[in-house]
Amino acid sequence: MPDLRLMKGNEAIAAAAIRCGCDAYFGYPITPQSEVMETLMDMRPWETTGMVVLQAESEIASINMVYGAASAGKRAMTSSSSPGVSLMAEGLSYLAGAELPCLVVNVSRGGPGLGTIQPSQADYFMATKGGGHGDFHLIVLAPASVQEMYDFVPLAFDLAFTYRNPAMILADGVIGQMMEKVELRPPRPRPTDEEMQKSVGSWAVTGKRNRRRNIITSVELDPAVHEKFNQKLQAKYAEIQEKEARYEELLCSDAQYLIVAYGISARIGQKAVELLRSEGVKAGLFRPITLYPFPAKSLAARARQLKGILCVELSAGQMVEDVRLSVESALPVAHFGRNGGIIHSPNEVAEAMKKLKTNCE
Amino acid sequence: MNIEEIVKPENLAYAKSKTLTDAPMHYCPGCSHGTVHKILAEAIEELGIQDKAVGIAPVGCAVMLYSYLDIDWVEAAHGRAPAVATGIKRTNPHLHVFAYQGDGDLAAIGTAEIIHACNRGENITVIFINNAIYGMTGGQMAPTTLLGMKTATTPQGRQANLNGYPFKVSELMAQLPGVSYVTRQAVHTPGAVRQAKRALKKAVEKAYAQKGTSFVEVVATCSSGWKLSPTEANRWMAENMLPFYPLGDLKDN
Amino acid sequence: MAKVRGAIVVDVEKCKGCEVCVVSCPVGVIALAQEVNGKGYRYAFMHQPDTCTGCASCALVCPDSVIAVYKVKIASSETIEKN
Amino acid sequence: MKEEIIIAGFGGQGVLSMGKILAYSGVMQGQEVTWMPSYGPEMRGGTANVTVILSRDRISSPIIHEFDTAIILNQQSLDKFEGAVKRGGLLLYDPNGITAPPARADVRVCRVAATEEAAKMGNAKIFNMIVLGAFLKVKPIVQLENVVKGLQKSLPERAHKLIPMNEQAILRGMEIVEG
Repeated sequence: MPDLRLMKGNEAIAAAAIRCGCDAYFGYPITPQSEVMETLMDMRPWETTGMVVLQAESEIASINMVYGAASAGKRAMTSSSSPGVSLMAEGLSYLAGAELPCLVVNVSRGGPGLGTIQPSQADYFMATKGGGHGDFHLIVLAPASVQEMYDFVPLAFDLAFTYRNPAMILADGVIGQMMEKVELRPPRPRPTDEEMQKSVGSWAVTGKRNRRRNIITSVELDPAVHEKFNQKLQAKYAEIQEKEARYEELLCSDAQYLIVAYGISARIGQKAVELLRSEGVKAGLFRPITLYPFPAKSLAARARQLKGILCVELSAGQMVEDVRLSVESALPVAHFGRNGGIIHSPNEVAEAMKKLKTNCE
Repeated sequence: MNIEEIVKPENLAYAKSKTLTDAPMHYCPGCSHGTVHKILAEAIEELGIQDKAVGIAPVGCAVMLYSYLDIDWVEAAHGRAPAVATGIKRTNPHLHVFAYQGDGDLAAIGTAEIIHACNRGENITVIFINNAIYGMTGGQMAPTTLLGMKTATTPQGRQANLNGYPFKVSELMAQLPGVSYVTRQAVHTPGAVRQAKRALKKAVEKAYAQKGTSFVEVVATCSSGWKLSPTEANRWMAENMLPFYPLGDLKDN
Repeated sequence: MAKVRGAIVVDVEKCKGCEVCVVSCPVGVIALAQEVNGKGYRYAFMHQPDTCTGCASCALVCPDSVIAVYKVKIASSETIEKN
Repeated sequence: MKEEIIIAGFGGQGVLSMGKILAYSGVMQGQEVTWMPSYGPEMRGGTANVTVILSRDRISSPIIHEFDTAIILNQQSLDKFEGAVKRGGLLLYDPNGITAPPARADVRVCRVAATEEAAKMGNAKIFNMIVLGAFLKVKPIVQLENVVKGLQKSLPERAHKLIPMNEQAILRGMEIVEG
């Protein structure tokens, strides 16, 4: 019998962290994701798995605590929402520069500035194009259900450790706040010290017993050496792009018009596809699951049969740029999205698609 | 008895700590950083904790600190060493964790992180180098710059109404219940160096014994920033800094 | 006269000639050389080796840890002979 | 089977927890569910509403603007959601505090005097369970045994002794619903 629960997306993040062997969570409250730390504090994992949970004094401190724990090879995470993630930009750059694995969850809200606590998807640029200084990328996963909020926690850690790169779960206020059925996966224990030595002993700061000392740093004063390091990073990103792009297609086999959307917009887009199909429009849904790497090749392959693409985001149009790059402007790509905390309705999306269809014919 | 007869391995009375690497230090002549690195290395060696010590290097002149001590190191973002140390220590209670910070790193950009790490009573040792100036960026005002002291950004001397007051960090830290040991030391004379090393060892032992945070301020010189020779800088420090930042233990619980 | 004889060995190439050792020596053993090392610094050396007691004050304050100190206890008979 | 429901009232009426118990009952009955609240400052003493969807199949959008059922617990919410009930859908309301009763003729309108009944039963907290009972009488989309299982899963152990009382309130709601 699967262990089924009804959970908020934020609660699922917390439950998954404990059950997948996360070593530490450091965070600072911000709506709409405060339930992550509240749930962790309520579940007291330090008494069971030994996971550390600490409320930091700021998002800046949180990400640097993550940096510290990650330096020691631990599976460390934080969660926040848009303005808090802005504060973490420096830390993310350091993590990427020091090639440290970690998980950052962004349950995003509307900006710019203090903006609104209502849902938004306006952090796509920040998440996928760096989110800090220097040439780096985060591995970005975009859950569209509470089950995926749960499942992407272990997945993000696995990817982060495989590539020694920070990973982000980019959610939104809807996915964080809504409840859905979640199947709790079998628990994965935290790695033992021996397992840790084996997996991260070559680089993590665990005390230099029986080995040369390890140094975690991102500073390099010799430009020639630093260029080589940057090239190594870029080679890593190229490998990630090659191997890790994930996406989902719904009703695409005969589709002429495609909605491309992630997260909550994909759920709304799916409903819009249902509405359009009921009116005889051959619509389908392409849902990027990884936003970085963006599933460009698969989208381009699908685009060959299409007449038009509608990119649906809760923003003024961010992912649409990657969609256009992917299909190299071979067909019309329009954007539809509400912002400022307003969530588009399935009807609005369907109407926008019909308008695009008219323009394409 | 000639020198050759004295200089024999069996007569060696004092040598560079084995915990120091052979890398030549990049600091200016006479810089206090080197002396503090040395006593930190000696303290680690004498306590026998080289294999379970992790240091956090700051941003500032000591950014390359990890080159000089043969232990595991993490280089932190500017001001964030106490948060990084928290992350390491909380997930690895068996390690000795040191955060090494200058006055800009600790007392300006990283004020929130140091106060909260200390207030939580993280079981770490903080080494705070206070030379009242920003050395690496070229001698600008620090939070701890004395009133009247000339720096690149206070060319007429620090004025309270314009630049605020010098910040007595150790006095502030001593107020926090999470901190068990606060001491202010210097390394400008042989006696001061001996005393500072004793304080450092005590700080490390207390933090490891989970008494809370140990906070060791070292009043230091910056001869380049102060535009004095190293020996003049030591003298200036004794005459001007120490009356305002008096040496000794401020708290020892 | 001293019952203890000392000597220092300076790692000349790493010495930066800061002079902190010079002023710290209680018996005035050390001075800066007239010539410079590879970096261009006038390095520390034993200007008056006979008075060194091996107290290590110089080495303690040396920021660059370039001074090694050696020390021998001299038997009283030898001291007398020398006298 | 698919039921799209809005429950709307003011903070403190147990709107969100009623939705949660309904959703948990769906999980226990093997259905797909979503529960999507309004959140933010408006929750602090103001109106509160939650969208609950129960479905045999994977649910697409948790955000919807038309509902099979609206469960309405104050006038403000009635004003806001009366027009959002699908033709042929259900509008269930508590007449307490309602000054302009629903006027739609193309939906089924039911009443449950839950505030009054809860007062009679001497426990204001079971108000929302009376309303839930009324709803389940009109649309038996989950079985009572699964509601009880849902309560067991969603309530902390220490509150399990309250389950029989909640069950009683649900049964009472089933009895007193009108229309």
